This record gives sequence, structure tokens and C-alpha cells, in this order.
Amino acid sequence: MARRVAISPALRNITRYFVYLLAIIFISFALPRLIPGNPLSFMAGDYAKDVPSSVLQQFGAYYAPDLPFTQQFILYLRNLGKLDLGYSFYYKAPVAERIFGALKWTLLLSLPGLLISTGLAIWIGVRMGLAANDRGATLLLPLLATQAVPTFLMAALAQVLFGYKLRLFPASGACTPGITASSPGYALDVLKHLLLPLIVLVISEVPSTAILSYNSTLRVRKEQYVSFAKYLGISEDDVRQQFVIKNILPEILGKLSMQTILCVTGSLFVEAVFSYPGLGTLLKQATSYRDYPLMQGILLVSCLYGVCISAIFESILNTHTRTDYRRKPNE
Amino acid sequence: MLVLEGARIQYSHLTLSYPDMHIAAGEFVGISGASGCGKTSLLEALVGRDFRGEFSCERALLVGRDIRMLGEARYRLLSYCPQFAQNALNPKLTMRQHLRLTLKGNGLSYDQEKIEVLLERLRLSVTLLDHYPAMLSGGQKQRFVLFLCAVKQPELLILDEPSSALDVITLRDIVSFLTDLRGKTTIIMASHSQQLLSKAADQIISF
Amino acid sequence: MKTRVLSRVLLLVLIVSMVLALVSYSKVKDSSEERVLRMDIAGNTGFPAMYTTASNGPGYAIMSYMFDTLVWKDDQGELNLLADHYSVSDDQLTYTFRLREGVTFHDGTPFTAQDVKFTFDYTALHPYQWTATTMVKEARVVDDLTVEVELNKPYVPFITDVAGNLPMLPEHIFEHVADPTFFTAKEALIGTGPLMLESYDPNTSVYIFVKNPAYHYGEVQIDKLILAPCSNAKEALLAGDIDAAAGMKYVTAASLKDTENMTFIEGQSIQVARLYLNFAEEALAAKEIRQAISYAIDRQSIVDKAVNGSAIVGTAGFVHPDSPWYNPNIIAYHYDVTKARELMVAVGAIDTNGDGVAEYRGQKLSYELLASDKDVKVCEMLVFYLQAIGIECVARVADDSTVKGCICDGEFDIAFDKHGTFGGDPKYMACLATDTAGAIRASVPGGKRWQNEGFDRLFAASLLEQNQVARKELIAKCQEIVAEELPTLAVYFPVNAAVYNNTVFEGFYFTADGIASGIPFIYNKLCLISGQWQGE
Amino acid sequence: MSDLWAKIGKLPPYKRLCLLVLAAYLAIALLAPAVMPYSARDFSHPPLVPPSSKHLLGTDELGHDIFSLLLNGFRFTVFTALIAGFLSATLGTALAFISAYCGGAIDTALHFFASLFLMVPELIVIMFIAVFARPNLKNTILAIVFFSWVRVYQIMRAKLQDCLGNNRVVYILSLKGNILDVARALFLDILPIWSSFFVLQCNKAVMYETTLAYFGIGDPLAKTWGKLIKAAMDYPNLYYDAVFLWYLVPPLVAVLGLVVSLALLVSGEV
Repeated sequence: MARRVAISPALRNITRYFVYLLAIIFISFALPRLIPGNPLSFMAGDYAKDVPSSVLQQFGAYYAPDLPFTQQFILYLRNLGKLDLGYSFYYKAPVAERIFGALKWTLLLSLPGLLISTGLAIWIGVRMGLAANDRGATLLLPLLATQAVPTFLMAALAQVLFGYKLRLFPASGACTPGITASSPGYALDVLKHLLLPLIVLVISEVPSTAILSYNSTLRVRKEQYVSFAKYLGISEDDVRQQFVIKNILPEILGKLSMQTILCVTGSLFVEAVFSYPGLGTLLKQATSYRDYPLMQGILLVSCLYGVCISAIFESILNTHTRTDYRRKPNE
Repeated sequence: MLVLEGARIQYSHLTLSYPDMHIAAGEFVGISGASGCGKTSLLEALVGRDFRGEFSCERALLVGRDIRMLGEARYRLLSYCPQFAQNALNPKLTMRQHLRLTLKGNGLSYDQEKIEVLLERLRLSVTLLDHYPAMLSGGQKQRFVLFLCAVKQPELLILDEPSSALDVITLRDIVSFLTDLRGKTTIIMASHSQQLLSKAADQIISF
Repeated sequence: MKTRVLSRVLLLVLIVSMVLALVSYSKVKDSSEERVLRMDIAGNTGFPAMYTTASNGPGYAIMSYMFDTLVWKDDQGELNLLADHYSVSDDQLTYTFRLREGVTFHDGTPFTAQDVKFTFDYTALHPYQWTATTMVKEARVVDDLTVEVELNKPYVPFITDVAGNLPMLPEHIFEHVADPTFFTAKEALIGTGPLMLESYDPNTSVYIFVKNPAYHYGEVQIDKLILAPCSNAKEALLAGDIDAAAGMKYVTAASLKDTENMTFIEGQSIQVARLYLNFAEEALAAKEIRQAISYAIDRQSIVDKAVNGSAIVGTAGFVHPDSPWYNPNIIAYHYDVTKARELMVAVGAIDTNGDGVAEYRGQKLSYELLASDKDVKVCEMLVFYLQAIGIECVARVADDSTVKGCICDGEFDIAFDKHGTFGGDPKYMACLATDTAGAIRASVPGGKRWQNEGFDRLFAASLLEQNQVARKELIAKCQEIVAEELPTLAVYFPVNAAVYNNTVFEGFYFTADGIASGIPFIYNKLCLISGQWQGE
Repeated sequence: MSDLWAKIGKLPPYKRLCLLVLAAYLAIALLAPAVMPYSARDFSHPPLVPPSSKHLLGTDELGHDIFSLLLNGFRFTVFTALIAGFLSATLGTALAFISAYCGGAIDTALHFFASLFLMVPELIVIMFIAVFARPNLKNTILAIVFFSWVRVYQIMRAKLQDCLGNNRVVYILSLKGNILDVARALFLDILPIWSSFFVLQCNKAVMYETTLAYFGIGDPLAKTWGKLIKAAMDYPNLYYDAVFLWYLVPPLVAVLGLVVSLALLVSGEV
């Protein structure tokens, strides 16, 4: 430990994240290349005779399937250096443009989903944990059961029941076909289409966080300071917010960090069932048409996003524990 | 103030029975006895939240009402300062936040002067109010716990081994602080130290 | 405490009522008098211009709404679209097209013989993935409305394969475009077709078309066509979210047969689901073992159970039994395990060590059976049937693209896959010939393939034979060879079906031999001309 | 053995019930071949028959007896879960132990990989694996282990670092004990945490299996519950004529029962 003191922690963190960055660039490079078969074989569809030569050239120039592996990687790095993610030959559009087009919808669905589900989960979990005589444990069963239902199944059932049978919500898509961003009522239309997928997403995400905060609450509840707060007559709401939630927060933040990372693709099942035009749908399309540059781009962007999110959460957690509190006055 | 008759505590391998107690308002009662004789058990059973044993008694009245029926409401009347109070403070809150929440919970307003006087008596500096528990020494924590107990102005103050983490000098401060409270508040203090009790208490009950 | 609970309850009530208000708002439909037809589409099919659209069936069909070809097909068969009529020279080398008068592009520019010539010239420079034009020597403008196309050598399927597939491009736009595969400007969509693209959203994959009021072939019966992906077409159709479901599974469609206001239509079978065998495996290269396999597979049961009857049992000659080219005298290979076992024993594929798997020349008959993840049921049945004659198969499923890719690269032992372009002219048999020019890529397996000189000679002759009767004779002989040799095993021919709401629009049909090169959907643009709008 | 019984006796009643359910699952899994009325590969029955005395849960589209498939699923799913749970709990613990014992560069490297795992959205990796992995039971188990060891590793590492600081271990280390001695000394500390993780990872494995089945990873012909659920979902007329009651609901209930009992058994422990 003593030898390390020379390197400042900030520098060490930066180095660490730099290595992470390299690692994910390598992953995004290597994974698509592990797929068996010649990439060119896939491009001709069911009825087509052959792949247009200009598409092949464009593809070859970026992806360079014939070069040795190391040179392909160098080329990839060089392209990334120019912020060039390549050209999707399925969509005939720059990869970056397609990814951000889809990312927009994914985040519209999953960020509110994440916020609502986390809020709701903490609310439920803490209440369960603080309920007298372990009565909270009775809620555990429905939560666990909900968690065990596969998301795609839940989404499909909700779609049939609420979307098609009861007609409470629009059953699929992100907006009514034909309505564009400039038409009146666009925002409302998007909101309406968002509701059902969002509800399913929230229901599928609540149990795990709720159970986590329930378990954490049970542990914190045994702490002397919670009992003492009661002895002091501190109100129940304050005990919950200031004593329990504040102390389970580090664990919740850890969980939240993971959930936020999953945000980009976690809604995949929901997206697939509701034909929601997010990143998951795009990735599915990209893999099924073997749009290599697009696959590579999606991998890179989502992993980059993962690294950024965990960097952010790590720094939040660090500042959190630093002010906390563990410092002795004479240190 | 407090009446307790025929109290017994049943653990799986052990049964403890206690002498009857009748404590009048304003009294300072000491409970003495060797370690392990059940002082803490009794206090936990009467006013604690984490008691894990079977408690039975003929009568247990707090201000004329059955203490077992009072539930959480009993903390409106009494303050309980548990043993080993090192972990009794929330690591995520400053002392001032503790103080504010305690006052809020008991419907009291923030009286700067009164608080300073109390702190002064416990030989705690006002600047410590902005510290987190981890930044305080063991004795400071113990005194803060006592301070919080006192600040809510209970009718009955119950202390369990306030001396456990204290050196002789702070002990003296606490004794003088408690003696000052005498008359205004009923105090029950459990300690294994006969010397401490005989200095402060009006009446000593030995187990 | 009480007030907090109360406020929370109030908040909840507020939220619920907001949601309900929102939802009830959604019931209010725009009551404009526009005749909007809504159909489903299987995901994104790319930017719908000629060179950029997806290389799958829907991709071409959607493009064809905006671009016309010289000839086209409806439910009855071939018809002249941009051509008024055409003639073929006696040597089969020169096709003369007389163009329809008064045809204009969407931007008002007249369509002339010059555009046709330009299209042939342009596709020579920029090969078009849907059809090769390499056999065209030259296209010549005779006058404003007459164009001559001269071929290098006779190519019998020229009309169906080229004239019926190649969209006519506007010269005044594409003359400036150096690389059409990345040309995605609005102008790239200017054609002569019945619809014009109003919007395309690559994110949501929603295509919106408006009618071309000046369409040359007749009045378009709708004002707007909306194509959007739909994950549950049946429910969407019943709920009125879409008016016609093109991409419905046969079984799903069939379940709507007796539903009020719904019309169920069944298409001709122009696809084939077949077994590919890798001839690098010694045992699979043995004709008798292939015949044994053919006897061992109960194709009728596969059709009944795995695809719920939505197919016709495969024939050994690789020609559809309903086709006029079909030779009914080929070997039928009815399900017969005893015969299959006899064949195996005769050729020396016997289980010598009692592990349930036969050996052939010292090699265990243990293979991997590759199939699409959509065909797991067929796969399971095949594994079962092959097991019965001592051929052990380990199933391996992957997505469609992987399966097609592995087949094209020859990375398989036994594979099961489906492909289209299996109707009309039997030129698709090219995929069995040594020279596979003219066959679609997906139908030609890589690696070591079956090769047969007799077949090659007969098939090559059939492509040049102009006499229909003689050609039919040649094709019949080809089938006999295929049925005897079994280079591939047609398991079944899938049938497509669609359902539409007849209170909105009436007159959808499946195109004879599929749209253009055999696309089995109801997306034919001429439905929109001949059909009738029913809604009010 | 009597020790174990005493421990079970001390559990709250709902946990005892969970144990009972799990024992039943295991028993059915072991007895399934004897109890199954038909072979899981037998598709000779008429397709889509509603439940009858001959076919307790009817038949599916191919003509399998659904009740037999369900029983068969017990074998696949319970054993997959047990093996995958055991492997991932053990792998996570072992790596955590190495990490905590060796410290330094090895710890940094292992921790780096674990963090990387948490940063890469796992569904993306699953989708790629689905494309290139050969589907068989072994790969399913490997995929499950691959995705689930990290959580065990992280929590175990923290706990072990605490343990290694305590006196007993310091004592062994001072006696120049090797890594095995330390492992032996810590064994009793680790065992209860490991067993909780084992149960938890079994639970995760069941849930992963259904998800992986959705993506088509795994032996396509192994009739696991995940595959059964997917087959039911793919059946177009599932919601008509109450078909879902015998096609979708039984495997779903089986999964729910297993997952919930496993989770309840360790609730409040990890």
C-alpha cells in the first residue's frame, strides 16, 4: 500500500477507466467477429441475387474482413478516433444516426420506468421492512412471484388484455402511425403509447429493488440508532426518511447503478412485444440482418454508456461515503 | 410515576424475577446489582423495542396506565438511554439534525439558550453540533445521547449504565448534570457501580 | 399522519383520473373523410428506394408501390404496365416495347423511352440486386415511346425475370447519382407508381404513402396507405388497428376464417422448405442413403403437425405439384421405414456396434441438423425420423440469417431451410445445376454439392428452348433425374394466407406466382386500383 | 444429521414449507421417468387435444403429451438449476477467496473483470451468444454461470476481506500456513454464506433459463419449462378456448413455485 501513495487516487481512477474503455472497445470489436460464417453471405436476402458491389466496398473499407485481426483492430481504432462508427448497410444511414434515433425512444421508456420503479420499490420495501411483527414479509410472496414471471410473458399478457381486449391503451408502437413530431397532440399521443409498456416495465422492475430495500431495511432496523430514534420520539416519517432510507441508500445506489446500465437494453422484451422502436429492437434487426457495423456500434455505445454510468455512480458513492462520516476528527 | 409488581422474565434456560417497585414522581432511583442479574433485561422489557424474551408481571403502570398497552406512545412520556450508546446515533446525520428531529418529533421548538445551557452542563461544545457521530469520541457520543434524552423533556428518564464508556471526569459531569435534573424529572438509573449510585440516587433498589 | 394519507389518496385519484382522461381522449378518432388503409409490415424494410430497400420480399414490394416495371402481374397473371405492348424478334434476341402514352413521374416529368434506355444502361453500371441485366447487350430508343432491348444470347425468362422485375428509373434524377446504394434523398423515390411516399421513419419503421392522383393504370382507390410493424396482427386486426394483415402465420389467419367482416385468402404455394445435404460427407453423397432418408421422413405428418396443414407435401422432383411444369411420373417416396431400412442395409450402412447408430464405411452416421429457430418443431420431427433408420442427428437451431449463412458457406452436415422464388418458370432449378447463375443466393449451398452432367445438359438446354412443349419435356426429364438422385429433399411447400377487414377495403389478392420474382404477399399495388373502398 | 434437523426445526414455518416444496420438486425430478405416462419425445398423439384422462393436460401442436413434457421439465430445470447454482456459487466464492487472499495485482485484475461484467449490459451479450453458441444443455449452464458469478464474487470478496482481518486467520498466517490452511480455517465461516448463495443462484438459474429459452439458447429439443412457455406463447390461439389453462399455466406455475420457494428460503440472509 505504501508504495502506491505516490499515485494520486484520481489518476488511478482515470487509468482504471481508460483500461475499461479499451476493454469495451475490444469487446465491441471482437464479439461481432466471433459470429460464424462469412459476413458477406448473410447480406443477400431471400430473393436477391447478389449484394451490390458498392455496398461491399463500403463495408470492406470499414470492416475489412480480409485483413488480419490486429490490422482490423487498428483500423477500427483509427475510425473510432475520427468518431466514425461506420455506415449501416441495411438502413443506408450512418450508424451513429440510427443508434441515437433508437436510443431516444429507449431512454424515453426506460428512464421514467427506472425512476418510478425505484421510487416505488424503496417506498414498498422500506414500509415492508418497518412494519411491526414482520407483517411486511407477507408482501414478499407476491413480489417474488411477480419477479419470477418472465417479462416477455407479462408484456404479452398485458398487451392482449389491456391493449386489445379492453382497449384501454394503444397496443403497440411509439405513436399513432401518421402522426409526426409537428402534428398537434404529438406529445400526448406519445405519452399514451408509452403508458402500457411503461407500466409493464415498472411492474417487472419493482420486485428486485423492493426486496433489496426490504432486506436492507430489516438490517438497518436492527441498528441501535433506529431504536434510539424511536425512544427519542422522532416521528415515524423522519425515522423512515432520515434514519432508514439514508442508511440503505448506498446499497440502493449500487443496485440503481446496475439498473441504469441495464436501461439501454433491459426494456428489450417490452420493446419487442409492444413493437417499441428502441435500441433493443434495433439490435435485433441488426443481428438478424447481420448489419455488422450497426451491431458493432450498438455494442460500443451501450458498453460506453455502462462505463459512464458506473463511473458516475462510483463517484456519487465515493463522495457519499467520504462525507460520511467514517472520518475520525483527528485524522 | 412507575409501579411494577411481580415482574418475571423467562428466557429459554433462565428465569429472572424482580422485587416490586414503586417510584414516585421526581424521585431519582438507582438500580444496582452485579453484571448479569437482569438489570438491562428488565429495562429492555419495560421500555425497549428489541426485547427477545418472555416478560410477565402482575402490574406495570406508567403514570397510572399499563405500560404494555401504551406501545410506542410511551416514548412521549419517557426517555430511554440504552447501554452501549456508541451505536445509538445515526451515522448519516449531524448532531444538529438529531437534535432538530428530536425536537420536531416531540413538538418542541428550538430554544437556543436552553440548548446551550444543556450542552454546557454536559461540557459539550456547541461547534460539535455540526459533527457526524464518527467524528466524536466515545465519551462525547455518550453525553450526546444523554443530551438528546434530556432535550425532549421527558417525565421519566431511564438510563442504563451511563458510565460504560466514560472516564472518571466525564462521569462526574454526568452525575452533576443528573443531580441538576432531580426534582424536575423522575430518573431511573441502572448501574453496577454502587459508588456512582450512592452519590446520586435517592433510593437504591438492589437485585 | 391522517392528512398525509388523505393527500396521497387524493394524488392517486388524480393520477388515475388523468390516465383515464387521456385514454378516453384516445377514443376520439380524427373524423376526416380520408380513405386511409392500414396494413402491417414485418419490421423495418429500409429506405424504400430501388437500390436501398431491404433485400427481402416486403422490401421489394414496398418499393414497387412507387416504381413501375414494364410488365407486372395480378391475380390472373402477366399484364403490361408501363409497356403498352411488346414483341419479340424471331431469334429471341430483340424485345421491342411500345410504352403507354401519357405516363408521368411523380414530379410531372413525362416517362419516355429514354428513361427505359437509361435504366438498362444504369443497371449495367450499377448491378441491381433483384435481377441481373448482364444478358442485355444494348437498349435503343426508337422513338419517344418505343424502345428496343437487344440481348447477347436468347434468355427465355427475360420478360418475367427482367421486364417484370426491373423498376424504371427517372433519367433526369439518376443521371447525376454516382452511387445509388447510398442515395437516400427524397428524389430517390420519384417513380411512376400509384403511391408516393409521404414519410418514412427509420426508428418506428412506419411508412406512409399518399395516392398518386395521376396514376396511368387507373384511379387509386385509397388516399393514404400506412404500413407499420405490428407484433400481434390478429388482435390488431380484430381491434381495428389495422385493416389488412399481410404477414400473418397461416394458422393464425385460418383461425379468423369464420369471423364476421374478415375475409381469409389463401395464396399459391411458391416457397419450398427443404433439406440440404453436405456432399462432403461420404454417407450423404451416397444416393441410396439419400433415398432412404427420403423414405424415412413422414412428410405428411410434418405438414399436418409441425406447420398445422399450412403447406403442401413436398415432391421429389423439385417442382411444385400444382405447377404446369410438374412431372407426375416421378418416384413418390411415400413414408416407408421398412424400405428405408432395406436401402440402408443394401448399401452397407448398418449398426455394427449396437449403439443405435449406423456406420457407413467405418464412419458413424452422426450429424448436426441445422435449422432456423422458427422451425424447431420440424427439426424435432426430422431428428426422430432419421433416428429410426440409424442416423443420429443433433439439432442445432439458430436465427434465419445464421442458418442461411452457414448453408451458403457449406458449414453444415444436414440443414433444413426455406426459401422463396419457387414459382412460375422453373429456372429456379438452376440452384441444382453446376452453373448456378440465375439462382437466388439463398438457395445455393456452399461446400461440396451434387453435380450431374446429365442434369446440367438438360437444364441448360431448357433455358434456350423456345418451344414450350419441348421445354416442358426437358424439365420433366430434369425432374426424373432429381427424383432419382435426390440432391435435395423438398419436405413441403408452405402456403401463405392473409386476412383483411372487408368493411374497409375489398379486393386484396395473392399475385400469380408472387409479386415480381415470387414475393408471396398481398402487397400488390394493383389491388389498390382494382379493389373498392368500403368504409365510410 | 441430527444437527441439520435441529436447524430445520428452528426455521420459521414458511421456510419449512419452502423446504417441503423443494423436496417435492426434487422428488418429482428424480421420479419423473417412472411417473411420466409417455416419453417426452413421443409426438404420436393427436395434436391439441384438451385435457382428458388419457392426457391430463392435453397435447401440444405436435402431439406431445403436455403432462409428460411438464414432468420432463422438472428433470431439466431442477438439475440445470442445481448444477448452474452450484457452479456459480462455487466459482464466485473461489475467485473471491483467491482475490481476498492474494490481494495485490491478482485482486485488482479479478475485481477489474468483475466490474467490467457489471458494466456491459448483459442482454446484449446474451443476444450475441445466442447467435454464435452451439445450443446444448452444457452451453446453457455455462451461459448461466457466466452471467451470475459476479454478484457472488463481489459480496463474498467483501465478506472474506473482513474475515481475513480477524485474529484466528492472522494467527494461522503468522504460523506460515498456506492458502489451503486458511481456506480450511475459513470453511465454517464461508459455508453458511455459500449455501445461501447456492440457493439464490439456483433461483437465478431458473429465471435465466426461461429468458435464455426465449432467445433460443439451449438445446432446442430439450423440453425445459422455458421452452414450454415459449412454445405456448408462440401458439397463435392461446387465448381462445382456454387453451392457456393447460398449455401456458402449468409450466408457469411450476417455474413460479420453484423460484418463489428458493427465494423465500434465503430471504433476509444474503
